[in-house]
Amino acid sequence: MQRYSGFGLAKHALSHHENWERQWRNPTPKKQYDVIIVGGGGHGLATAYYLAKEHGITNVAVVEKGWLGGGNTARNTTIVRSNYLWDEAAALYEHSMKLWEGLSQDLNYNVMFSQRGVLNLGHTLQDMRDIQRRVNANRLNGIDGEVLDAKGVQEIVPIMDCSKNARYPILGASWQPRAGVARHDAVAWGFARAADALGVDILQNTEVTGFKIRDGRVYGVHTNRGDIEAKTVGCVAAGNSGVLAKMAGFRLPLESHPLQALVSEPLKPVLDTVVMSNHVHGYISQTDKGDLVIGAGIDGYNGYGQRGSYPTVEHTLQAIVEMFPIFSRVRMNRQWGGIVDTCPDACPILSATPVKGLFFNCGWGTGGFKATPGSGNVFAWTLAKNQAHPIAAPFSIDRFHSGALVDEHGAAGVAH
Amino acid sequence: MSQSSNQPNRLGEGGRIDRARTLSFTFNGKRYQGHAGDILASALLANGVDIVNRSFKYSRPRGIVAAGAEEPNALVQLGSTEAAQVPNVRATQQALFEGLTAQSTNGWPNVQRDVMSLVGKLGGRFMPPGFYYKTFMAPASMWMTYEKYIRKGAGLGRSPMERDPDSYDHLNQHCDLLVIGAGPAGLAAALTAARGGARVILCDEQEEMGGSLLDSRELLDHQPAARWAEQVVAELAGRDNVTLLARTTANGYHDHHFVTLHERRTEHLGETAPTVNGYRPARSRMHRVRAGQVVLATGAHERPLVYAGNDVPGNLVAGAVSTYIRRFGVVPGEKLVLSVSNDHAYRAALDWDEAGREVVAIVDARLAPDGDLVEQARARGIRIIEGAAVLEAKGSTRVSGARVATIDAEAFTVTGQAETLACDTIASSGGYSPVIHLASHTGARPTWNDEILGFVPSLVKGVHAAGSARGMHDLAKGLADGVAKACEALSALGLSADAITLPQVDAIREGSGCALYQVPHEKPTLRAPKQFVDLQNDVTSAAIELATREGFESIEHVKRYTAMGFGTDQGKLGNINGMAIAARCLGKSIPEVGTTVFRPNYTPVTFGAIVGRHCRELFDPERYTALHQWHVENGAEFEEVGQWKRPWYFPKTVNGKQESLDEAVARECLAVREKVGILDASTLGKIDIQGPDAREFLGRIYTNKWAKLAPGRARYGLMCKDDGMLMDDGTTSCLAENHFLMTTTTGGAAGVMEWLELWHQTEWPELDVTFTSVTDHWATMTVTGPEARKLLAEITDIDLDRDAFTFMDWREGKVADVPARVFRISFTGELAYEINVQANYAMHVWKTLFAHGEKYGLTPYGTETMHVLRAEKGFIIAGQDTDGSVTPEDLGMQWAVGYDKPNSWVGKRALSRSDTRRADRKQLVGLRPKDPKVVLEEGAQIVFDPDHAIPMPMVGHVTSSYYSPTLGSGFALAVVKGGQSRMGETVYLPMADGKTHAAEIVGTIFVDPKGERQNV
Amino acid sequence: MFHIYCPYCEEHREEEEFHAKGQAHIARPADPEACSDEQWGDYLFFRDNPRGIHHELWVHAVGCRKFFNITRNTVSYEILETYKMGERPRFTAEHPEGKPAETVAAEKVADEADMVERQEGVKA
Amino acid sequence: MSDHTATWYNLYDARPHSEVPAESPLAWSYHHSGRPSVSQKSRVVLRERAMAGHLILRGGAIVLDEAVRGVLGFGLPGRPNTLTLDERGERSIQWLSPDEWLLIVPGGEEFALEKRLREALGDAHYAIVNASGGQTLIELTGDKARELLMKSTPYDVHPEAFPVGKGVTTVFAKANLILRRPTEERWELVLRRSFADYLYRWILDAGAEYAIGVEE
Repeated sequence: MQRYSGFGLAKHALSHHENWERQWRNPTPKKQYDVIIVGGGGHGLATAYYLAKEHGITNVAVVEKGWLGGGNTARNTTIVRSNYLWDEAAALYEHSMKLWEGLSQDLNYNVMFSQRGVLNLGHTLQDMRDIQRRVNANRLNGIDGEVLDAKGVQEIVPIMDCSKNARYPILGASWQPRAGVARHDAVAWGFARAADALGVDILQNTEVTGFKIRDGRVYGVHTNRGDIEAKTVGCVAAGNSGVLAKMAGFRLPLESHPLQALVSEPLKPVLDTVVMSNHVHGYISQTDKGDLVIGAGIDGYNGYGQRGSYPTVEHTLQAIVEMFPIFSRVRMNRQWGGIVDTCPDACPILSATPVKGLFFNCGWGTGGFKATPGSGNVFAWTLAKNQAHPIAAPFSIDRFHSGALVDEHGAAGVAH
Repeated sequence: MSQSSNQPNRLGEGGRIDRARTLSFTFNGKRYQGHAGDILASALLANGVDIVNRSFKYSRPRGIVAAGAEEPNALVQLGSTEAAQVPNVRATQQALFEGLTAQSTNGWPNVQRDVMSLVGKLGGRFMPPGFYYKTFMAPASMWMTYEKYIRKGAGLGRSPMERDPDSYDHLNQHCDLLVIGAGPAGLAAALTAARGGARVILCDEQEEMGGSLLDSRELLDHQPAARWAEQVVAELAGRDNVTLLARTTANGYHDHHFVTLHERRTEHLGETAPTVNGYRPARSRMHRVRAGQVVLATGAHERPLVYAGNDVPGNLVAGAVSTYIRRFGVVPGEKLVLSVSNDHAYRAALDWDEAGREVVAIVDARLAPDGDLVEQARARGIRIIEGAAVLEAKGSTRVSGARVATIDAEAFTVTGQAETLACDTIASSGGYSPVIHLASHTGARPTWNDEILGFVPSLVKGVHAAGSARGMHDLAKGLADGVAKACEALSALGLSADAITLPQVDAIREGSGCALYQVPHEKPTLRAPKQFVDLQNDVTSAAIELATREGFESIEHVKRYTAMGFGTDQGKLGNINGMAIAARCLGKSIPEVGTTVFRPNYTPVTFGAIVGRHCRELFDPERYTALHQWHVENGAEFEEVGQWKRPWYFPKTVNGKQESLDEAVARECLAVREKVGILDASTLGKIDIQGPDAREFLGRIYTNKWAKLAPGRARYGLMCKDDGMLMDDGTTSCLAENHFLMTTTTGGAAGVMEWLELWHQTEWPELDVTFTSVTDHWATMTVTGPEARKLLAEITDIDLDRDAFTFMDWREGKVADVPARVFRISFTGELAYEINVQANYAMHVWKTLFAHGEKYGLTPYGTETMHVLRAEKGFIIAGQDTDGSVTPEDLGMQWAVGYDKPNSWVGKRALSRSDTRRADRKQLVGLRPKDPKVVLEEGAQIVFDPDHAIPMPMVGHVTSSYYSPTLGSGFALAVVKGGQSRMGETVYLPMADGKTHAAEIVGTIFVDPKGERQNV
Repeated sequence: MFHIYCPYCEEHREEEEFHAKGQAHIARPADPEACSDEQWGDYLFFRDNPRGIHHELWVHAVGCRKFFNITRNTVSYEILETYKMGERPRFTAEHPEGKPAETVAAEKVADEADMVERQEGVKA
Repeated sequence: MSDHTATWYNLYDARPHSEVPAESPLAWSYHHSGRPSVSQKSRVVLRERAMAGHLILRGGAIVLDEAVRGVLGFGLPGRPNTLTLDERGERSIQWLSPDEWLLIVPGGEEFALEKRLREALGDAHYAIVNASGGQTLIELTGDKARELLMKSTPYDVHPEAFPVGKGVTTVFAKANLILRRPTEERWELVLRRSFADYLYRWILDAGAEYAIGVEE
């Protein structure tokens, strides 16, 4: 792999950029692999990368029906944080956070992980109780965080309306300084390039049309480019997980919903941190290009259309203008939707399935992007050892039968 | 033609402006003049302003390129005051008004001499697409510092820093037919449907309706096309069944023909809305339109050619030249070179020539062009260079020449020797792309059409594209298409319309165009001077080529890697060219590279317009009880509970100093425990339940038993979801054999009501029972404390004797002459009466209680005191002491679980799952801090071993915690793993300040454990 | 924003008046106590989540407050039909163009018999 | 009255019979937000019809219709989303759902009416709920009333879609209410008490453009 650096960039500039290598190959599918990953988004590519890097399993295919990183990786609001309430979820997201912190160097690809801090606002006394509970739990789990009052919030975000006149005055917030945002596309590309360099075949425009299953064991997949065999198959297909599960003959405790986001026109920097509010339903940050990136709520119905309902966008912008009245004259450039696969407890599934050798990594709901490296890392471990990684173990499908749910609705909320 | 004295490029006549009305405006601090009817862009061009902005990445000088929504460069910051600032206004879409103040969004110290341009010039080659992914990685700790500097270059315009002085609103519209675009096809469609009697809305984004007819050379019925447009608009305006919306952009096409139309109501009048009849109207208005059918008559955008130096001011798209000349009487230069691949663009040269300026040459990529316009140009003696194109524009701040040579478009090579033509303007045209954005919003993928060299929309049911919007650029055909599409649309609705008589078109014969996107250069693309594809984001042909070399092969990858199409113009000019370049690099056809997907908005929309009136005090409803006025007048501080404003506490002012929360609550608590207090409990949800099966229903929906509750009695009940987790609680009273009154938590009221209906309608429709919300009908006041009986006795005819009216009874009678139902229910542990009266009389009853209550020390208390008092008694609050993961058993409320009820009530089965049977579940307990002065933090986490290293195993948390003035100490409710079997054990609470509190696990009842006080 | 025909109000209303309530036709097991943990978990949480035709429960929350069913394509969002509680869909994954008329008629007869039985069962 | 009625249901007159001051749900709003006066320029006029009797009727249409006809002299509306009025337009019955109707009668009549209806209904499956304290009725008139409604509700208020005699429950701003059109010129809005102030403020804000006036 051609290493990237400032010096390298200068050298290429002198040769008119004519000698850059491909960032990943466009290989022909082999007949057989050790592991097939279905889904070439951030999580799938990360899984493949860690399989190769940490477990020496390089004979891996990532099968992607469209273009890599084209699903929710390309459609989210890029927030990365780990201040989850329950131990199980906190462990998973903090594992991910630690990987984020060295990711650009590990991948030799600048994913622009910007630890500018995340505020989760509280507008009611119950919000504040929940915030205190979560921050206390975070602290004892070794995750950074503090509880701020309205004055503390105002100091960090001077442009926000922290007055008592607001319809829902801001009473305080949780503040995780290590949290932030990253450049979403670069995460997929960085993992793809690094996985490819270790020998992983990334097969784009390759759609899985069925699973090869015999005696309750998977041994490959059917695709529009022919059959591909492997004794271990990991499905990492976010919104489309339910469709894949149906092909394999079982159901999942999932519903796929539209989740919308929108951006303003580029503005000169005005907001240097990430602000999220579950209560008034909106969250916002500003990219390095100047766009305000705004997350909307999830629509109540199932949808694979990558579109949601307009009132959801209205309510979101009402919340943003409630918090930031000065943005009233700013203009909204674009909106879009992703397909989020949500579990009843707002936590993911990292699990074996009724089919031996077939594993699913799904159900991330609104919180998938921040988990990308951690999810891939523990899922790779699980696939490599055919046994749940200790961090992944609580996220088995079995919990929906035993009742041992990890209810993160409070911490996940609308906000990611 | 002569020219206007102080506007060097203004023609003495022509155009649709009002020369009698001169308007002054300021751009980058300099004053200029324009005319009514101008847009800011035309006024700037009239004044010879070449550089209107600096580009985003390389800081190159940029001028006006287009005349409409597709303009990528001419973005300005509008506003003379801080509060009126609007970022990124497109000068081509901003009407000129007196006093308009605008600035370039980029350029420092100014747009003429910009320091950053040095960076662009010197560093440009070090900034290929994706360069930041490849650098700034070492050392890892430095990224935040690098980012700080990168961010300094971010953004175009700036956000205002003050509150918006304007308001916005919404108008919900419904129509049979929505016609978007008032050009020839749209006008024809709207007129057809209007005469057919349908409800029609016609909108157009421009200042004036008519679209291309306003600057057309063609005649309709032997008169200028604009005249026909005026006549049609006038007829439509006179019809009751038509809503005409000019200055209105259809910005988003949502499901089932819901379309949002953004109407700029005052932006042509001033930077803030002017006062009309003493009222300042909404600055802009969002029409939320539900249409039966929709005709998209959105026209087409001209595609510029991609050649070296095509971003230097003085490069325009050909159609814009015609628009400026014919609509605004402005010629944007002296000497024109026109580079084209089609006939239609010849209009620019003819208009230029007629304006009396020099057409240096028309450079046509085709070998033998022969349409009517070509012949007219030849007849005027204009030089036409065939089989050639402009390879490169010369000049830095304004075009100074055009290098022209013959080319082989298919082989992508320059075939001849280049010749440099001196000129100050280069106009180009590579063809016309239908405006398919709105159709694309519906999820329908557009398809490539080789004949028109563009994408045409795919259409979902009920959407019709007409005229240029589907590549039908011929005027006569476009008009007829509008009529046909209107008829089709109406017949789909079961309505009908007759075809209207269309005006006669004096046809202009046009030959076919050729495919040309990127013009070849003598040097390979990566070495040639920059050829811009997306001007706003500084994306060049070289960037696209490099992206494809690096493996970015899907057009979506190319766009994301280079940022092509991600600007505020969403690539209206550049996307197709970019796809063509990617296709060339990959050896594929354009449709093989992908399709182009557009998302709302078509053009950016002010947040305020989307928000409408739902802001400030109208952001969300505030719900008040019937006693709200009293609370306000008596100084209550309020708590948000759902949408309700509930009194939180009633601080008194003593010696000029207002009590703190703690002081007020301590006083209120003691008043209740020692004398009598009163709470407005009207917000509790109340549901009237009637029917022979009401009792059966309650037994299924609550965890506990209801079979034997007698009329006149009340009972506390728990409600679970079918996963066994508590969802709500409250008391339900038996009013009569088949008649119950259920109460719910304040926040849970609506959810419980829907929950009851869900089970009744979907699972047990055979049960004869009805539910009606009476939350608002009854006002509820809780009078509680040792003196409650004495106080109430003064104003009621109900027998309050302790044996006649026992705990958990309810009685009817009069309170303060008002019929009331009084419930002996206690949430404080004290003697308590909940008085329910019809809400219209509540204030009278409340005030009467106070009139009689003074001698008993009647004290109003709020939610905070209520919380303390109930916690002292171990009463839970659903949603505070529970969080959706707590069963009745976890709460130690087995007494409220009817294990032996005959039915499998909601939640029962789940209680026997393996996880709900675990012994170490978190269970509700009391906590008594070892240090009585300590009030534990709500949300504090509990550990067994305070010396354990981080991560510490947490075994629970504090759910409620207060200082109890009755106990004289802090106390808390908490959930602790296996807590119910750990009574007396010590747990620890390590806090953020480094202190660790110790507390003893105790029962949940802190005051009056035997419950004697409420039974007096 | 969807435009939804309420089968009780007998007219189209805006989506703002409705709430989606998940997959339709999920009947609570008749005897929950006889269910295994797995069966009970399946009832509570596991869903079809199809890409394409989906039967879903909605409530006309701001309106007549009645629950009813919608058959909707989850990709195009086209609503193929709405129908009352207790009725069966005409459009299904097997019959994307609609069931044959005789099938619909036969189902109706069966459903009515079922309903009578249920009512009488309660009375008895 | 059948024996059952008394023991099965709690029939209760919540209206005092002595002179007791009453406050409509808009009392606080008038006090706090004021009442802009009606003038020549007022193109929308708001008037509250406070303290009316509001009854919710539940049950089967045929049985209820018979009882209502017998008691009130006019029947239930036959179609969804419609209302019927007595000859003087003082009493109305509105369809709310297939088994639910709203009766609005002059204040003070509701208890006697409920009693008579219960007598007439005997053992039938039905329910009656008095909601008089929980809601109030306001009227909007004026040539811009319809446009004000268009600002506020997604429901189509065009005369073709909303003829005289129609009534619906729908979204209004961020609350919901009952919207009806008893006569050509008059729109009626039935507001829930706790939302009344919000809706009043909304209507004044949306109506400022039309110089809205509030009748005393």
